[in-house]
Amino acid sequence: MSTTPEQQKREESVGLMEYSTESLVPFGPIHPALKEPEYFKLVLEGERIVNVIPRIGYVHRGLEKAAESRPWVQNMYMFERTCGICSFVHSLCYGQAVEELTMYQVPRRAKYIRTIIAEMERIHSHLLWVGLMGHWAGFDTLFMWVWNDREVVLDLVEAIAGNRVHKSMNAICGVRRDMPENMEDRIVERMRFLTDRARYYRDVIDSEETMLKRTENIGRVSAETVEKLCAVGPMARYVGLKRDVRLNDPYAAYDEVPLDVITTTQGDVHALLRLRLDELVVSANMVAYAVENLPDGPIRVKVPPIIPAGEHSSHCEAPRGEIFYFVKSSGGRTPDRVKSRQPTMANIPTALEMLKGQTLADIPIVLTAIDPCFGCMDRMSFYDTETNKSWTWSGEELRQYGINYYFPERSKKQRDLARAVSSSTNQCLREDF
Amino acid sequence: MSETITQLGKYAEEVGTKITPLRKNESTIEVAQDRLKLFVTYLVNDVHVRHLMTITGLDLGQNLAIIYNFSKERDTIHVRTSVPKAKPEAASIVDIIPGAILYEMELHDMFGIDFAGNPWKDQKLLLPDNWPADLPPPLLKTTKTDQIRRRLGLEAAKP
Amino acid sequence: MPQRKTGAVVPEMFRLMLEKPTTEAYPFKPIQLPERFRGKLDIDPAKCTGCQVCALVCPASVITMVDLGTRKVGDRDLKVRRPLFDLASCILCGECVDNCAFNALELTKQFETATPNKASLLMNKAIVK
Amino acid sequence: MLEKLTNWARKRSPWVFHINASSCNGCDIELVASLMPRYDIERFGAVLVPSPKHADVLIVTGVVNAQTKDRLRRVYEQLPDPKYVIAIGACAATGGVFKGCYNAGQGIQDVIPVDMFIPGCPPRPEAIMYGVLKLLGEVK
Repeated sequence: MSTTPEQQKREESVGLMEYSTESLVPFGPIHPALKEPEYFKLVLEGERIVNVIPRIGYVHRGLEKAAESRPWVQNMYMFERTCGICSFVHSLCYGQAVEELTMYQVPRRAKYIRTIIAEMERIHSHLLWVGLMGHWAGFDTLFMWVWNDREVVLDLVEAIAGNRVHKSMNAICGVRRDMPENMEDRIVERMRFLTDRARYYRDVIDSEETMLKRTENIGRVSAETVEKLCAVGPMARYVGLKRDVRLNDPYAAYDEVPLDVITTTQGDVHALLRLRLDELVVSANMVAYAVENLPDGPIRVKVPPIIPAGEHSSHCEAPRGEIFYFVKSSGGRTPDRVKSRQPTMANIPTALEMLKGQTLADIPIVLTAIDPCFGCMDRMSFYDTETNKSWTWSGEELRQYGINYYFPERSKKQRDLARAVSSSTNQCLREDF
Repeated sequence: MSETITQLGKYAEEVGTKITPLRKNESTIEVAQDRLKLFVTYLVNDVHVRHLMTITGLDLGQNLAIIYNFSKERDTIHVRTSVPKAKPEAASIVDIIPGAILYEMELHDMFGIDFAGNPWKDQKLLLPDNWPADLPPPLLKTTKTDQIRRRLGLEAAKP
Repeated sequence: MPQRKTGAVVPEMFRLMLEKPTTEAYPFKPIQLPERFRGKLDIDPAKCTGCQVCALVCPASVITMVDLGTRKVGDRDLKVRRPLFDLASCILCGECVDNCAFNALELTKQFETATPNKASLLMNKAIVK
Repeated sequence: MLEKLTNWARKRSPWVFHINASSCNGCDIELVASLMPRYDIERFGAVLVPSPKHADVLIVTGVVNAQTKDRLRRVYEQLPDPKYVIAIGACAATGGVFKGCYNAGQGIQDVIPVDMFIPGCPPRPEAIMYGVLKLLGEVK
């Protein structure tokens, strides 16, 4: 990289030669199209990311404090609304921790219904994620198809629970609604359909060049690193760690429903795609099995509003990984302390590790790959340490940039842009924008 | 009782503490703060309990309890230690388990516990940028929600 | 492993072209809602006794009890209270419906509740006689 | 009414910018779902744009916390006039279930003026579509 006399003078005055190639890229937090704000400070060396510093908390609302002043049952509805994608499993995990304290047994039928809803949630979450991966890779056909198939499972959820997103199905020691009558055939039929679709998408991502080019060999991390960083869920399974709460510490009806834990050692973003689609097939089979073998009996045990004193923890496998709740009661109407840990929190260190060494164009792919609450990559603002000049890219522009980086033949104008940018100097970037 | 718990129980006796079962797969071990790092090293290297689920903080009045929630296969192991509220300083375990970094930052935000050795300990993780420096950490029992809301400017002006 | 190529989705694209469109006709035609759909909360003022159980169980503090003076029952003065619903913050969980001993509350199938005026989401049906 | 409404909608093509002011994602995915083939709000010209500077309508989801408050106001100021704001969900209207949490505001109308509230937790895609169309009906 050639430097102008002016730049050299600057470098000398700063005394750091590296500064000519390193630039700081604030990433986030407000993003136009989707999802939760998050902020990452990226240190780039030309085109490569060398370091990432996270700043989360844009969605911090203070639930753990609020839980201390609300009754046990009301907390369940509040924790359910921690996240709109894996909402059921939050209330399930909180509920299980409280149930341990009450010493009441959850009826077997309730456990099966919980399993059915939790697995349906996994199917919907994985489909949502596959679609988004398609979107960020510049493959919008897949995005539209997958989200259309997602409506299938949402319709079933709505028929059972009455709402598409927040199911409000859980009660302490049971579920609030029974399965509707005469739904078995419909559910099994729809699950077969989803299984076929998942197998088809699996073929598509394995053969379609658009997808392969963007995902293969991206985001490689070694298994040891992942284990040390305590990643959970698919993020641990894609490097071959068999870390799944459903298998390790079965809750609800997972000890009775046939479960197949998928792991792969391929260890890149493409592996995550295949892994999640395979898991989807497993989940669909589990739902079909649970519906066909649903035991009879009560669905709920009435529990007094005062929960005995004690401490307990519970962990569950959410679509993105393990979630953990710790509950402490002092024998009152409200909890003494509730601690919740979401899977994205556990996966962020791994995501940072995955980002290192990637190019700017891969940021959306890698950050979506951990299945965060996904919008974080939607708005970037660039800050150039040389000129103190900053500019911003929206997520859509970043997506375009990523597509052009990999498919420069798509348009002449954008090819020029891609070439200019991939020559990896801040100088070029600055001239273009 | 699983092999892991038996092995841990023996070690716990050696260092002068004991393992208390909470339920079938859940147990708690009390460890003094100055022995914690040694214990976690033992846990990771010798018993192969490598998955740190999270670190939980508890306000116990005079003391703050720090619970390291580990899991290995079926077992959940809570390693419990405490620091005085007046001097909330603890040793960071980031050099043993790098995945603990965000959890320690979270506890720093929520309880004001200072983890010596955490490279990012002075950064805010969850609390807003305009969090007043003189406001006590939010999850202490003495901190009132209304007080925080007023200071953060979230309480709408009363009509 | 299938062969790598671009345009692997083209056959499926043609197949989908022959299927009927997936897009719903809403808002030109009403939609089919499932039986259990949880829509806007409604109250039957005739059945409500003002026991305030709904106000106690509501997670989103939607319900406040309004004092409507007193009523003479025998030789005692009983306070008359009726619930006021702030439907703007209703999270449609149905906890109040489950807990109402008099079946006065109901989650209807109405979902077209968008309004420019937040005050119009206050439901005082039970108060105005 | 409906016919008039859709006529207006057809005449105009509202460009929408979505901002998540610490929402739980529930309303966000329903908003995205309403853009998907099944509901297809793009029939009415509503397009999600990536920059507030291109948008006519600002869609806000979620409670506003101390961290997103100023950012929301800044995004709102970047919208060219005439601008309209739609608040989706119970949280955006009043704080919903998070009312009283230490880092949750009491709805976005404390920060920016709101033209349309779509209550629900979360509202169905049809409800979002109804709200957007109603807003378009009231414009002019």
